[in-house]
Amino acid sequence: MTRFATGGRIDRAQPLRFRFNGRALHGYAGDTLASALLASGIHFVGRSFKYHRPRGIVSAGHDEPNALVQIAGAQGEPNTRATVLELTEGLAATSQNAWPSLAFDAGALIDALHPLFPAGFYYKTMIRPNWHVFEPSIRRAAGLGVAPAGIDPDLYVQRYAHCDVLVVGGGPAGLMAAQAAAESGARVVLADENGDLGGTLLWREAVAEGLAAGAFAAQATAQLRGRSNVTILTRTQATGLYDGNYALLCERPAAPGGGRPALRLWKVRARQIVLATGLHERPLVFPNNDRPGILLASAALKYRNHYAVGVGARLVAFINNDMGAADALALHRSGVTVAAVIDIRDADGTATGAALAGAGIAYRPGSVIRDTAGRRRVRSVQVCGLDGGGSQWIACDAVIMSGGFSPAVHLFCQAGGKLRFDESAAMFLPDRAPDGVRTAGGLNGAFGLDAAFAQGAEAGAAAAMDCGFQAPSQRTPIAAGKSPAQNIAPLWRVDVAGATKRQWVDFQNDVTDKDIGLAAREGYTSVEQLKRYTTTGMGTDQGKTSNVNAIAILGLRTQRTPQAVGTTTYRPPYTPLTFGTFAGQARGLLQKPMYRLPTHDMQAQEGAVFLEAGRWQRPDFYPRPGEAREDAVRREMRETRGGVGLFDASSLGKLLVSGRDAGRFLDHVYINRASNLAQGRVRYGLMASEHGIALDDGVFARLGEHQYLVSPSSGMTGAVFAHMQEWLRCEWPSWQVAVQNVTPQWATLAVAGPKARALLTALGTDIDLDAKSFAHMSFRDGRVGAWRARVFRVSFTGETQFEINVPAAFGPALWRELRNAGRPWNAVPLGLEALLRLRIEKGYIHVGSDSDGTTTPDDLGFSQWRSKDFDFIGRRSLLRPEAQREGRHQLVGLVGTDPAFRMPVGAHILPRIGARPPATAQGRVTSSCISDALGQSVALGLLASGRARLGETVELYFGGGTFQARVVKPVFLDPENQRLV
Amino acid sequence: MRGYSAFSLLRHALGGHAGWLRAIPDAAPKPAYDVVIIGGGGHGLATAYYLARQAPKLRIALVERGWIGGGNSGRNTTIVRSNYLFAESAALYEFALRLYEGLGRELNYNIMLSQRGVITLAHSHHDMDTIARWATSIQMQGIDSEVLTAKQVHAEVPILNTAPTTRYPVFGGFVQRRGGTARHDAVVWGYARAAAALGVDIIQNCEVTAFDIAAGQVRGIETSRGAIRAERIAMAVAGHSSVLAGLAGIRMPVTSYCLQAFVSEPVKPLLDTVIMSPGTGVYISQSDKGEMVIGGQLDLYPSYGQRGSPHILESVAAAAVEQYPVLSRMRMLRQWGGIVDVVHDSSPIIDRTSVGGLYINCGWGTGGFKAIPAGGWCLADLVAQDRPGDLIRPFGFARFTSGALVDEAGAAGIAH
Amino acid sequence: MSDIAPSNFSLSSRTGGVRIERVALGAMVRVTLAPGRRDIEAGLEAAFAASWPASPNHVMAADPAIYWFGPGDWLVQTATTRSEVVAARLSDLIPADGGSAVAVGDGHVGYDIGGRDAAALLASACPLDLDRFASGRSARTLFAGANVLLHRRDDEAFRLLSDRTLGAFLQDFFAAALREFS
Amino acid sequence: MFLIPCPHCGERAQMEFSCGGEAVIVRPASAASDEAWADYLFGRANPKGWHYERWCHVHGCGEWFNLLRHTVTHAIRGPFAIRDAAPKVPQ
Repeated sequence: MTRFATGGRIDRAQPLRFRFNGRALHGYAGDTLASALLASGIHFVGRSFKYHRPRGIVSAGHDEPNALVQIAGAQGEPNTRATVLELTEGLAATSQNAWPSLAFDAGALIDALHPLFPAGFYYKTMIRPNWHVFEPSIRRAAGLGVAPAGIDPDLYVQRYAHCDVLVVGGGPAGLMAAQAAAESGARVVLADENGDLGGTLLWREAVAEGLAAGAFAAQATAQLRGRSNVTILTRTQATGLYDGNYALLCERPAAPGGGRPALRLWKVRARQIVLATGLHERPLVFPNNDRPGILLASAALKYRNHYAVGVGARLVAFINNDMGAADALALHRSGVTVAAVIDIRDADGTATGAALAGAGIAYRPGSVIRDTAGRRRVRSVQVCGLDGGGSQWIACDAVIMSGGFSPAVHLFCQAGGKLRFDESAAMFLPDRAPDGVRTAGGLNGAFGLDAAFAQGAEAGAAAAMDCGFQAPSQRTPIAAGKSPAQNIAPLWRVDVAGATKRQWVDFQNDVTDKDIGLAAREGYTSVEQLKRYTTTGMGTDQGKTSNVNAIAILGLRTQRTPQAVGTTTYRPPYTPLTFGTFAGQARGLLQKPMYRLPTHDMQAQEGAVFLEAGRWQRPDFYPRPGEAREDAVRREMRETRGGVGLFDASSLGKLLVSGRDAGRFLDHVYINRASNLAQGRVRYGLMASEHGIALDDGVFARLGEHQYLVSPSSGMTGAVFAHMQEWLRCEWPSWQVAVQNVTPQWATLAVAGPKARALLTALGTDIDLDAKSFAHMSFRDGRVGAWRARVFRVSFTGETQFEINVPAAFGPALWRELRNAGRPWNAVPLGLEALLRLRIEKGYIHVGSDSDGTTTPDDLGFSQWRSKDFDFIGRRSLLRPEAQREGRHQLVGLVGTDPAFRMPVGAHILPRIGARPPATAQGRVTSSCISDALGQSVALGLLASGRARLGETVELYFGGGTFQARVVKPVFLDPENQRLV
Repeated sequence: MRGYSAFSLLRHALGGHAGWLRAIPDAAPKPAYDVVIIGGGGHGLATAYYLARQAPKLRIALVERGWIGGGNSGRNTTIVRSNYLFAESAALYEFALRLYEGLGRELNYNIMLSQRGVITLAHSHHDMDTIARWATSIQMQGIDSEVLTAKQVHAEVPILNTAPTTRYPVFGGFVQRRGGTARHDAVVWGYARAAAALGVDIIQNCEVTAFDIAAGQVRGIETSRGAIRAERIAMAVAGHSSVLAGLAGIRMPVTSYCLQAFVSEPVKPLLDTVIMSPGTGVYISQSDKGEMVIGGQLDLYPSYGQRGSPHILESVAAAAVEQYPVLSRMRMLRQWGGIVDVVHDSSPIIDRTSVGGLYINCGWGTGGFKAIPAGGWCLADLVAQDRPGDLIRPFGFARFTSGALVDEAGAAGIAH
Repeated sequence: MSDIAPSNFSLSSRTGGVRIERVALGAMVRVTLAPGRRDIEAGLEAAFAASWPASPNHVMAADPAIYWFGPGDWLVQTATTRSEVVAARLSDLIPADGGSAVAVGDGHVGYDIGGRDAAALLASACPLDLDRFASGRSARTLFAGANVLLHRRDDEAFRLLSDRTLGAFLQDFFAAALREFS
Repeated sequence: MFLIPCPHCGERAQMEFSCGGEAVIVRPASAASDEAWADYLFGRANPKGWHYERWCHVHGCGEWFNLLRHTVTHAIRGPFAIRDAAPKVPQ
């Protein structure tokens, strides 16, 4: 019988069935998997990472190094700590790192050969012939659990929160801190990892203000819940503290499913933070201290009082401080028999002995455990004096140990806090706190309620005052007996005659004191080097139970104090949290914002295949039944050249540049002039970065004397707007220019092709479309169909093209009208790919395809800037030697010798015909297509001194093969611009 | 180097491993050396090793402010590759990769070079064009690289998201099979052990506080452990290059940023290659221990604080989950930040400085680890010859005045 | 009016804690002034008197509603007048050499988010401190990574404005965010 | 994620801002030497400590302004107008 009939915080009215390694077991609501397993007499739950040693449950919280289990199913997960996993009906868990079974694990062979596998053995061997020979088997052997396949069914959400005072930890100190801060009127958030506030109040016997600790916690909780300025987050683990008192908290809402989130990530911005994160008990390091059944004293007491579970029928306690002795005594009194207490301290000067003897517990001061026995569960321990004498085996079925305590300083250090090692308390304590962070209770090394209450209240009040709130009325300190003293005599490892067996420091990663000795001997003496070389503290528990022991032992081996050795850097997260938590709702298309065209739905009805280009969803092509992409694209090109094509060009940017200095400003933004453009006219413009690199191209129109409409390319609108604003605000703040991005206001529908004018006439417009009165590169305002519109005559297709701008909401209707009016000429929707190829035939560049971050305007054939004597953006860079250098790669056209072979983009131009890689490339193909209009295979490319090599035939390399092409001017179709009339 | 082997392991096992020699010696500074190398990271230690090997007569010291390997050498995501776009870069990184390929045996230290392949993903047709260019350019250098179709990528990386609704569809990619990972600490320790064996004094916890410069020539350094005289001093202090060079009155074309990375809890093998996604900035691999190692974008403000912004971490993690849904229920174990020095063109600087006898190796940005052997070899050669060799000539200070940048970032959009 | 995102968009959580509705914004005019044109700003303040937002991040919620958008940058919205009329009236006050006033009503989408969980829903993806965001305040900020203007109309009523091109994205995100509250 | 004080909007989350790098770098006239131009384009103080830099409230009001920020602790002084010279560095 390991479950007590009464007591504990479990709900005996709610029995739960679960399976562990296939075995049917049961527990109660309120159990963790670990407490339910212990209640069934099971300690042996897993195998260690390296030696595959049998391992049992060590702790009762998130610091657990051993009890990691695999949860099955779609909502399963690897490496779950059984000590924090709430038991649920039908839960199925299995052990990890054991094959074929937990009891009989082939990997255990490693343990037999352990002398061959000291810390870092892999750095010294498997060097020849090379690592690849050994790596696959190492990989298979490594790794703990198995990542679940399939799509995660759970819902994850996030929530920003802001408060004056964030209190982390709802134990005695945290409760008081929250109360004190709340009384002053501050906005308070109190976070605690457990389902109920109270921390140790819930399972350590104590009395506060005449109430049992549990009742007191309930009362304090009720008072807090009554306050409107307090947000209580239970079941919430603080995982990270970042700059600016920004905290990440992970909440496990009760009863998830049914649309309710499984996890909620709180992003809390606090002006002040009070940390009351308590302490972790430390294991003792002694020979064979890793057997199942050997666990922390405080854990055994928590299992007894919180879960009504006895961890054994006959316990031996091994301690070096009074807290452990008190826990052993409490256990014994509560019905968990403690046969003996082994205390490394001499009896003199401690009341411990008397108290234990009085309870009928054999007390052995000045003694240590020199060895333990029991393969799958500890069976007995060998006790001896510090001189190695008086050896004696004591039978037991569990060992509880208390090696002192380590304050949970992790969050404190993440925030930038500094630590000091207190020799008398044998712990690293908060020393210098970062701005806006306070500590209270166990985190400060305080034992006992009165200190926790007092420190909590003081920290909470001070934090509120730092936020500008009035100090709460002096409250009478809460009566709760005198704090006990720890009286610790640290024992970092058992160093007595005959203590030959391995003594584990890091259970999960199988690091022993010998490993630390080896690392020290070989010179890995920095604590970070020790960690990396031995892997101590690098397990899923991040060394919560082992780090301080490792630091102290390294100190012993290198004649340094723990202070001198120092700690490793504490990094978030405090406890591991799933990546799904970070993703939250940002799944699939919700990852980040994406823009849609005004006529998106119409394009979908047209059968468009969409793709994302520069954050826009745009039609790539419009396949007809049985049509592949390439076929559809070439058909769209043909039908546009032969008749008329329609496309939604609304993604083209529209920046309204107004003000007295607008023209002057654009003269500085573009490499060519804007200020001499006539009103009503449109001009092509190319802008360079300050480094002289082609940044973007597009057109700009002059709307009025002081107003221009600038149209950057689709993906670049935001960047160009930002570019303009930065130069205006930072470099030319006195210039009178206002820039406004009005892109979303307009639907821009383009009509391109020899029949474009006819289509617009059919649709009906009061604009005179005659080429003489409405020339290419100009715009008109007027009525088109039923709408007032602004029509631009520009072209990216090389065809006569009208771009009709109407308020975005009218876009769909206008599209419908255009389709109807276009019937006589079989007007087709034109996809992005066809558009990008039409412009190739015409030799229009596409910045980002035909150029990259190294291409200058001159490389692309634009030298207008040379006529500008003033200092536009990028000009000075264009005067540097490199930009003037002979042999720069210049834009050229390429005509393939095989008209049916599309020259692949990325093909590189060989130094001479017949040359083969490795060779210095002369250039490359930047964009290409098969031109049905010309019956040729054409491409744009960059070629060294290209403009001087027209007519030359070059050989190109791609994918192991080569082909040839003739170098021509970068325009293939209609060089005389007849089609643009 | 010798001394490490399965046999020696067995022999020492019988002796309880009590007989192992010190691998990482800790020397005390002497008053004078021929050459002092500042920075006990991979580049500095490799410099010490190759210099000692090339010029056995030189008295060489390496000073490290903290502990060796404590900087970016111990914070990176351990990726090695040489698939760079420009011939100048490819030559340098390929030299590094070739040295890596023999390094474990040369140093007699298992650096766990795992040439599992590095796949670069394309998430659009335009990306595919970029990648076709990239892969071909590398082939033109005579370096291995092949373009993969979407089908081939998914076959090699089954955990990629194939849902039609994914924000990051995979259109294909390209792979450098010889790329992969190496154990970063082992590279540091291996070089340190080998350099020490060649007589280099490796001095830890020794911070440089000033340079002794007279008539434009460096004479020595002041350190937290006293003055050290040397006529030739080489700096390799990634992240803090501006600060150290500043002590010598040199203004650098460098900005320091924080780059974040994180690892998951260890799980059984899921991913046997290294995957980079320039489009989303996410790069990922699985360590031999089973941890998924993930890196992302820079925090784009100057920083020496080794903590990045959580919202950057969040967006990288979210993008990673979107690309690899299996991560959703896996836990992040540890996150950290490293300070990288970034040059406008994302290419390194290895050159003499305006101070005689003072040399620098910096500006590797987010990609320093993969270059360690070459960075060390070239800096050693520069110190020995006092003039830049062919490999590093394009990577000098002169490019900033001439404009002849090696703009990997501008051309390829990413340079991890 | 057909649209990139259903204009009749309306969602409520089953518990009724939050309700999201697409609103017709009517006419909108964006006023942008060149830096240093205090003279024009003064003219506008005079013309609109009390209804011109004196300080940043405020909105005068009468008709016309006038949002402070940024330095020298305002958004004027009215349900009762056509945007051309408003634009014309403003243009009279703004000399062409000093700035612009143009209709932008078609460039925006607007959503009313109301109910006791309205603030919580916004807080799921907006970094603004909504406890310190009083009625009558407005702010340009981020929601789900999108640039938005948020306006608190009263305790449990917010209006969110964004680019029309983001309407579909925002509505999909609202739907996802709402799951938490139903 | 630290807070940044916008001159108009007050303290807002850093994610609403973009950093424009070192402030008040004087742009040389086009007559400048290649060396002077290179220093303008590439030379940066990049201090470990207080840094005078410019930021834009890009996801807010759009304003550009200067800050004094400590590059290790991210402590911040300011905001300052874009043309203001660097203030005294705090002790």
